[in-house]
Amino acid sequence: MRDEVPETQNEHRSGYQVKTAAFEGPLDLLLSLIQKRKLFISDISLARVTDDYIAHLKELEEFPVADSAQFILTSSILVLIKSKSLLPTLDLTDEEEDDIEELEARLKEYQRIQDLSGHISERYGINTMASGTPHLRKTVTFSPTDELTTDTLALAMIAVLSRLPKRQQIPQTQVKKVISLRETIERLTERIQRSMRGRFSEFSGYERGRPLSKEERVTVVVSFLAMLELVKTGLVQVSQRAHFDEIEIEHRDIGVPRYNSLE
Amino acid sequence: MSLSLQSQIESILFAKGEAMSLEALAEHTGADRQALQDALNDLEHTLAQEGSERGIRLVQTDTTAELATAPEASELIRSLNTKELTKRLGKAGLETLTIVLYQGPVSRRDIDYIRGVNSTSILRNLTIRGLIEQQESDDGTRALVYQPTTELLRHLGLSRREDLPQYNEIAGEVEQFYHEQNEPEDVSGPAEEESADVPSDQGAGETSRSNESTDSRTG
Amino acid sequence: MSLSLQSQIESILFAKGEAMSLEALAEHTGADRQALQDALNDLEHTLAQEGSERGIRLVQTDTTAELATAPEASELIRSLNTKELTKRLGKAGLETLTIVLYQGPVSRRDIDYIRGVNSTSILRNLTIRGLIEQQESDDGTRALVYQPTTELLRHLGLSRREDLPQYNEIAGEVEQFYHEQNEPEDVSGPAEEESADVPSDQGAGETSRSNESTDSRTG
Repeated sequence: MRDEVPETQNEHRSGYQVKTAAFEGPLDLLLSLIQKRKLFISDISLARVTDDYIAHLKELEEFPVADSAQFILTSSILVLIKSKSLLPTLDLTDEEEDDIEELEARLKEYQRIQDLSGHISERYGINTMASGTPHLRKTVTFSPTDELTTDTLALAMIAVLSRLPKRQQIPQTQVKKVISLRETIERLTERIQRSMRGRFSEFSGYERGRPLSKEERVTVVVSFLAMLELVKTGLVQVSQRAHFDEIEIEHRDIGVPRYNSLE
Repeated sequence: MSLSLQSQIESILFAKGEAMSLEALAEHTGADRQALQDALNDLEHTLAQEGSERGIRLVQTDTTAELATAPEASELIRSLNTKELTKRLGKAGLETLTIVLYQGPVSRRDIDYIRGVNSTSILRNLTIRGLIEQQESDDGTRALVYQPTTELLRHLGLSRREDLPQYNEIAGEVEQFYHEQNEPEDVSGPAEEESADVPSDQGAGETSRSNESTDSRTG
Repeated sequence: MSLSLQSQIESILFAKGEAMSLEALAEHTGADRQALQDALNDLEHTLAQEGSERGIRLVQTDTTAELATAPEASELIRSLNTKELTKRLGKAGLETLTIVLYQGPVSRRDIDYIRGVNSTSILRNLTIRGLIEQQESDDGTRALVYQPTTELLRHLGLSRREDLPQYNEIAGEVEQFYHEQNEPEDVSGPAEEESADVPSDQGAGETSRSNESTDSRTG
């Protein structure tokens, strides 16, 4: 296995830019990031595009919230993959392994659909077969049925109304609170700058061994993302004595080691 | 494209659905009159070949040609006609009719949009049954809109449609639906290139989400 | 009357001038489903026979059939200017149609799962355009599934979706993909519950709208 990390960083330095085109969703975005680098779908390529993906995540505030939740959820799996690539000895639970496998499988399936869609776009509207014309009776004859009563019709109208698409009612504020990466980074930066030292558990709410709710899990993941982001920008340095031990975060001035310092 | 001339003629007559002058046929196929006449005769024979008669036939006059159902099928077509007029309207038919009643005059586009499905075929059937009728909108757009027929209103015992049950509430709810759909932030999420299908939206055109590339990395 | 069953079908479909359900065809011809399907296949072959291709063709889905002009005649028909132009598809529409064509009948849930986003609005849009339709699954679950329509096939110039490139090779593998997934993730967020969404269904049925919470599968 090649060492992916330095290359990723080089691309950062060269100002690798990610376009926020109209991505259909997290799978679409991920796939296009992988294809842009001419990679195959694998845990390795996923680890390599994680940073680009996260760059997008920061713009999520401008996305419709319903989708941004999906983007965030996918990012949490990416972080697992990335963490594993940085810390090869990291033990993942069976459930986490499954999530990673599933993401890969979904991406492959999605890629196949995109490939197949080439056949459709190639043909659609090209050799169109025209429909015919009705040749049945053309003279109008008033032909009611016994279904025609005002009550039946009113019921039918109520059925129509009940099916009108409703605006999506998502508890927006709640979702946003949980997932705002930018906010978390700001909170972190401020806190670390104030104390010069911090613990991961203090701002993420993460405690080893305590089962997390889904919401908490997202918070932890976003905090972890935020921490990686700060490491990457050289603002902090992190250390961990042993696996699963508390992660200590330290403010620093000059950037020396980066991701590697996690270990 | 490698269709024989007789098959080209068949395509054209099928799509047109009515009698066409030989002149127009010659023009569309680019064939001269003699070749055209030969091809028409060939087509007529192909369709009526003894032992393998087809369900459609070519009907020719000196100046026109037309496709029609085979005479042997006339019984079948008659019963099809009767069925179309007497079969139950069913849920889809009733719903479409009721939208025309409560919302008419209303365009097919609006009906489709409210129901979430394509209503072309149902509207055709309701029209043949004399329950609704198509006319030009009088709002100056000359768009085609559907109205309930006076026979239908009479049959339902309504002197005006405001007498329909819950007329005001229902009309109000549909209004609100339109209103909501036309606000910028709608239910559609990022699938905006399809927005050309919103009824009141006149421009087709692709909506491009133009979040420009942002180098979001701090530092 | 001595028309063969395939010619009777041809007559009926020609007269109808739009897609007809196999159910209605069986009813009008009095043929049982197997005989009907055989006759439809015969008709398809008769019309598309190599060397003597006809100007019209049969287009079939699992549940409907329609006559249409031959794909080879599309240029010619375009010059007639009688038929509306095909509207463009956006990316979301293209992906969704691909899934429905290669994998339909397929539920919204499965489409959401493959695309990774909520497809409610694009599905509604494609349904309104008449390119896909929703129906109850015939596997006994009465789940709502999406199917391609003959209209979609006509736009693609195909008599049946099995004629799509790679169709057969894909069909088998897909089954496998779904079966590997124990529990498809619901990316839909609070959207309509499927069970109420069949407009063409004749049964009344209460509309239940339950807000499913987004199933967050964090790592």
